[in-house]
Amino acid sequence: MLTVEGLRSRYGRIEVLHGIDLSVDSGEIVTVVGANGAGKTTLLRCLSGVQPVTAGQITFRGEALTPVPAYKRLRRGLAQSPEGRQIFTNLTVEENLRLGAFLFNDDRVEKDMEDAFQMFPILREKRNLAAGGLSGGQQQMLAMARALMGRPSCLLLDEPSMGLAPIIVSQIFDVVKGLKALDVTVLLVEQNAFGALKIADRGYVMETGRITMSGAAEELIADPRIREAYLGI
Amino acid sequence: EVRIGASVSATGPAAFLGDPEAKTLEMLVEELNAAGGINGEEIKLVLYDDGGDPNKARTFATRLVEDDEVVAIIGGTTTGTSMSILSVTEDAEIPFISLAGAIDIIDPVKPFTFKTPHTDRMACQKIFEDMKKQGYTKVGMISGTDGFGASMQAQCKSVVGDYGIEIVADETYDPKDADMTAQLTKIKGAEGVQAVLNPGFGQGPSIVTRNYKQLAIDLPLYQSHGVASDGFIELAGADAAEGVRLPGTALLVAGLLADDDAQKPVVTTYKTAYEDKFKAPVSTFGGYARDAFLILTDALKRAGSAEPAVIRDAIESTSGLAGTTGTYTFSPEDHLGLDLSAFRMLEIKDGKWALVE
Amino acid sequence: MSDRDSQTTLLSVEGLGITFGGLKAVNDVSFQVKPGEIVSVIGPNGAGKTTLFNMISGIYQAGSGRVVLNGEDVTGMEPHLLARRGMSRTFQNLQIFQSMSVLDNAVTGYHLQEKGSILADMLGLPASRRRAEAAREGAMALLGRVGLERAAEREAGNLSYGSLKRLEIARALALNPKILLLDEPAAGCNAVETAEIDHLVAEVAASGVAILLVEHDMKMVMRISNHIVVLDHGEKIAEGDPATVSKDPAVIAAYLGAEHADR
Amino acid sequence: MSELLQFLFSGVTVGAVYALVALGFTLIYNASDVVNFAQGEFVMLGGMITWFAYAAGLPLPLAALIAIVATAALGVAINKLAIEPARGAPVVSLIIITIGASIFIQGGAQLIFDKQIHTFPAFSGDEPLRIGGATILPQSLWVIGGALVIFAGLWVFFTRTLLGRAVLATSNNRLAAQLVGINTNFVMTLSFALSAAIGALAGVLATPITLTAYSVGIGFALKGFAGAMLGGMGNPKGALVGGFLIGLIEALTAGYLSSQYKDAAAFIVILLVLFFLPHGLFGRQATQRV
Amino acid sequence: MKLTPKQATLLTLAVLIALTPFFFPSGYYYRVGALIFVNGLAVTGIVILTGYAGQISLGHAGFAGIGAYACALAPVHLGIHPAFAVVLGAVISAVLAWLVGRPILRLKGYYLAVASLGFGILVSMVLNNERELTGGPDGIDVADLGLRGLLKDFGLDLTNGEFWYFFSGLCLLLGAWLALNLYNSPTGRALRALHGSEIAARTVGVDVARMKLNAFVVSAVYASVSGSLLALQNKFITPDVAGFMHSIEMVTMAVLGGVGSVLGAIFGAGILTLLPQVLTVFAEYEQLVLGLVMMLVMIFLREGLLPSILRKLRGTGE
Ligand SMILES: Nc1ncnc2c1ncn2[C@@H]1O[C@H](COP(=O)(O)OP(=O)(O)OP(=O)(O)O)[C@@H](O)[C@H]1O
Ligand SMILES: Nc1ncnc2c1ncn2[C@@H]1O[C@H](COP(=O)(O)OP(=O)(O)OP(=O)(O)O)[C@@H](O)[C@H]1O
Ligand SMILES: CC(C)C[C@H](N)C(=O)O
Ligand SMILES: [Mg+2]
Ligand SMILES: [Mg+2]
Repeated sequence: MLTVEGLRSRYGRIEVLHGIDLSVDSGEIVTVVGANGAGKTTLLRCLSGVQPVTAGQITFRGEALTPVPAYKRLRRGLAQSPEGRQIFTNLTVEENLRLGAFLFNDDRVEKDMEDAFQMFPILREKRNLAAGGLSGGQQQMLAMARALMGRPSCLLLDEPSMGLAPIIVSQIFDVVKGLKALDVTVLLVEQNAFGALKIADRGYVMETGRITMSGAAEELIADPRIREAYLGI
Repeated sequence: EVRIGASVSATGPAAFLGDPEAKTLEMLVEELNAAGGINGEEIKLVLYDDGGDPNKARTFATRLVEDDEVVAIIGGTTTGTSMSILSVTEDAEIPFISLAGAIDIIDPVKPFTFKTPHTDRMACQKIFEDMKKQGYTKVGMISGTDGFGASMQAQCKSVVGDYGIEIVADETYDPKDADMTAQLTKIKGAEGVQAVLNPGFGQGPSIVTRNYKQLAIDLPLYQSHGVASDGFIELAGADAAEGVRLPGTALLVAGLLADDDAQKPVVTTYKTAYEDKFKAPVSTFGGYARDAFLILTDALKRAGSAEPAVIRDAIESTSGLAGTTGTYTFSPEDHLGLDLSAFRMLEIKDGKWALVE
Repeated sequence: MSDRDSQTTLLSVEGLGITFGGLKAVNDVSFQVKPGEIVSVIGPNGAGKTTLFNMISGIYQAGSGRVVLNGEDVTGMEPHLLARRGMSRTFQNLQIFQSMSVLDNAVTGYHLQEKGSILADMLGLPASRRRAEAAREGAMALLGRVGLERAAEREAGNLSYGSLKRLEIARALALNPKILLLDEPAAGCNAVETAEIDHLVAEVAASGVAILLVEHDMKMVMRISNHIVVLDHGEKIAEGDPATVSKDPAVIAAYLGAEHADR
Repeated sequence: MSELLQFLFSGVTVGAVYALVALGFTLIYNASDVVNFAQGEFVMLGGMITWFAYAAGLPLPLAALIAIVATAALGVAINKLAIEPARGAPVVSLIIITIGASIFIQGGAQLIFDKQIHTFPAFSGDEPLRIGGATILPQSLWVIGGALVIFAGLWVFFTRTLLGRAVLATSNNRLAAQLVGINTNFVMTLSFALSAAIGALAGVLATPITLTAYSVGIGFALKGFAGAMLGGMGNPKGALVGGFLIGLIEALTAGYLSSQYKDAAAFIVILLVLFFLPHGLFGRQATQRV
Repeated sequence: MKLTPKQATLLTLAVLIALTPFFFPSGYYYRVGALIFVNGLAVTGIVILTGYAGQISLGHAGFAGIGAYACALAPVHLGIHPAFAVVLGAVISAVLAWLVGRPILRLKGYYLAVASLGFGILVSMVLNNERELTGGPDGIDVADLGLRGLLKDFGLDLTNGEFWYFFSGLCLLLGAWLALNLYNSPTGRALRALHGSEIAARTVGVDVARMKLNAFVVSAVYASVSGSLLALQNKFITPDVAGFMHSIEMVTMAVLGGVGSVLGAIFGAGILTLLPQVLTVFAEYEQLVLGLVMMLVMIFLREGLLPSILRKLRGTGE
């Protein structure tokens, strides 16, 4: 579904991704873990097209993605819930969600919005309030819900559990797991590596801009190096 | 080669004035050189556009004096730029002929500074003279807040008493304003007002004139020489401008001048040449530049030297030189060289300028 | 765990409340913090934790109630005046001086110690230079403590999210506070990084600084808190030591979820 | 009484012009947070191009249409050639770009056209309408009507259409806007085209009253900016009310106090309003949680 | 020995000021140089206000006007020496900046811009309208500073142009030195911090309102002194000095050159002062070219001319 080969990217003169190879199969949940500053966010930004790629290939459903501008990638089925939430603070919660479905103008928009409210009831309560007034966790929920409004076939999640209450964290992981049934592919970046690996099929470990380890999720959880460096067990 | 310097406001708020000035100077130099120059020497005009900014004007004056080494400078479209230039030329002792209105430029007389337009004080006098003749004793004033308007407003207020006239309403407007009905309504309501005077140039007076008609004020309206060009009639609308009076120059009524009028040939030649070349009507302001150039070249011819002091002396001995504005006679005590007779009272009749007897 | 009653109170929150367009974001919340103590505020998303912090630190005007710091009523006092009285904080939504270097970010934490008059600073008087130098050294040491010494000269805006969180902590510590408010310091950090922050916080508390902590990482909260206040819908629903609170059914229902109840 | 009415007429006439300029500001501002200081030049072009085409013998409506379309095209060009390539630059840099564009357009206009003052006939004649002892020109009604129509259009656009919200989204968070599939470049282009067209329309409607010349842009930009800020930048309602208010304050001050200090009165009112409402009359403070 | 950025800036400036006259073909170049320095001084104030503290003012020409008219009026009406008039102007500007700044600095971004614009317009309106006192739009003469005569008595005979070149250059050096000291000082850092995040600055103890006011007052003094120098140099001044266009010009110079750095902003002042002089050759196209240059610089060198060029030379960043 999604393959990345030899991906390099830089901020100014400083290269932060030094050749990433990675692939996600259709319907799979794949997680990327790594320390602060490893380059996880940069990787996702490259995939959604808001970060220039200096070398390498991104292929999505058999097509080269690199030349496609960011705003067209959602049309291809690629949605992102970005780091820092990036909601439209001056617009209402409902407007945020509607803009999430900017590409669509059909009855399903209402239904998807209803689903989103089902998933995060607090958003329904706040639907007519400026999103900037939401609490941190509520904004995180909104970012996730908005990404889902885009009806992605592949969802890029950058630390979706950040700032969420434990109850909601498990709920989010349940949602992600549930996406599998809907045939949505997920690339999940998480600091909650334990939780992420538990729901993922496979995982990659990233260190300073390189993939240093990869494998099935159960293997990684069992790997002592991972347990020590990322799971703190 | 004789170098003549010029700094005018070909752009900026006074571009309306400076643009024809610049064009006139360029045209005249071309003509003169084609005719063999002065005493066989070619004229080189170094022309700068100061954009109406006195600070820039001063820099250009310095540049003309120090770098371009000109023998004399024409310019200063506005009073502000003229004052800036003259402090440089006076220091450097180089003749300067200003194109601006204010009396301060040549009063008190400065050794190297001259000017061609009548002073705003003279315009006031001319207008009040006419008002007095009509028997008006109470008038309203509405002036632009630009240099020209403000200066004329002040001059008029200082001479008005001499004519037994009282100013019963004194309003102003910003040159960029789009509507003056509020001020005019106030003037209209002033006790006993018999006529209205509007010192200003640019678009303001046109709008005043239109608003005047809109409010159906049936008092006589006097404008200043600041609007003396055909453009004014067009902008204000012939209808609204009908009956407006102002002190103008021979240039506007070239066709109406008596054949024995000394200014007639000068005025006609300039008008034809300018209008042929630029496809635009002449204006009084281009005429000021025309006169300045004439005065200077005339003096250069007589001086036969590039020595600034000699040129200055030659200008001071100019006598009976007919220009578009009037007939100039300078002296060491008089650096304006015009008297009230240079002004002609004009009135707009049937959309055209006409002489008031 | 120290005996909570034996010490004098440093911060006392008394009946604090605020509303936003009809919503009681925080309602009648009271608790106390003593020097050297770590008090955690937990609760569901939108419970009012950050809002509570914002009132205590003078960013929001409290609608009702009082904040007493060191015996002084500081309700509604400007943040910079609270800083002078020893209060310092970090933010859930990062507040970084983006275009300044990482080091300069940390040095601003020393503002109160180094500041002089603008004239002295413009003239570059030796006293003003000396203070600046001292601040710089202190800041460098703090960057070391949060593991950012190698990034000192980088432009702060270029750091990754997790690094910025730690930079905020360093800057807050630079104030040499009596009480430190941390809003989700471990968000965006993995388990190992969280443990590092744990140690840092415990260390700071051990030096006598009172700590008020908002955090969703329950392992961290349970590990280091002396006392926990639980908010839900702006109200305090429980309070006590970690063991008590984690067994409280209301807390489990509202916040922890069944998963945690098992342990 | 008729005096007061006359002052009010004067105020709304001028105010409508300011309001139109202020409305022009809102679009670009809402799409990019940039106050486009070249907005006044659009007004100038509306007037100058119409005059030019009219003087060349075209019928007035056609001349006006040409002016509006040409100005809109210029707006697009500015966005494509100057704003888009500078993406990511700080807002002050973008402002300087718009100031540069303004100087550039002025420089071009004085070359292509001339430096004289011009006008063209009013749409419905010059015969003033008499109402309660005061008079107003039919053209004033055109300008006032224009301002109201544009306001209504923008109001519907921003509150009722998804595209309008996409414009707001673009300025609020360009990154996120792209992520939800908004072509932010297109949104910017559209905003510039519409803003320029609104500006040109203002020029077309106002020129028979205000006259035009290559240099009138700055004056319009300044007053329009002041009006927009008074009302609250970005809000069409604010632009409308702010523009009219400034016109009225000027007229009433000129009528009852001092015509010399009427501009001062406008700015003093702005300062007072901002003192109590730091985001203008209708502006809202952006909610930014920490 | 490696120079600190501050030393490098001052040295560059000093060398430029001292050495360029050797290449001047005529006295006119001294005049242009002096204008650059006078503008550079005003722009240095903008660097403190906008570059450091991030506050935009579109009314700083108002302070330049106060400085200029202090030199025109005080010697005549109060009988004080022009040199003291400069100080008086600076004091009045500072007091006024303090009074005006307190309410308006609470405003942000464009709202601050429009409020400061209003202030500038009020000042220029008073200068224009109070004809009796200020001479109105036509301007007013300014007394001679007299320093040149004094130098002459000491055997240093400079032309007017030369004197103003070196004197303004010296003033600029002093102004730049003060501004550079500020940059890395606690106050400077606090200013830059509140630029980044007001809330964070407040919580680390920065009295944001006072700091902004400090920056506003200091930059007003810079503008005032610049206006004074201009008036004394020209010996004649009009209200244009306080006009809106002059305010815009100051900000443009600073941003074009690089508002974050003193040398950059002065560089910007140099470019924008020189450009019209160079462009006189094609006067017709002057505005066209000026506008184009402004756009191109901001598009391709968005941090401003100097910082972008230096960055390219050093080879860091994009
Ligand atoms: N805008 C930027 N400019 C320059 N460098 C940047 C920028 N953003 C990130 N970096 C650098 O790129 C590297 C990777 O950052 P990235 O944000 O991708 O890390 P991350 O793995 O997502 O970290 P975290 O877990 O903290 O979010 C870091 O060294 C960071 O400092
Ligand atoms: N400025 C504001 N405007 C409107 N509502 C607000 C504002 N600030 C807070 N709220 C509301 O108050 C409630 C409490 O928010 P707060 O940010 O304090 O929650 P929190 O406990 O910190 O949540 P989280 O764990 O998600 O960070 C939320 O429902 C939020 O929407
Ligand atoms: C009408 C002219 C005499 C105006 C003059 N050039 C001035 O502005 O002073
Ligand atoms: Mg990240
Ligand atoms: Mg919170």
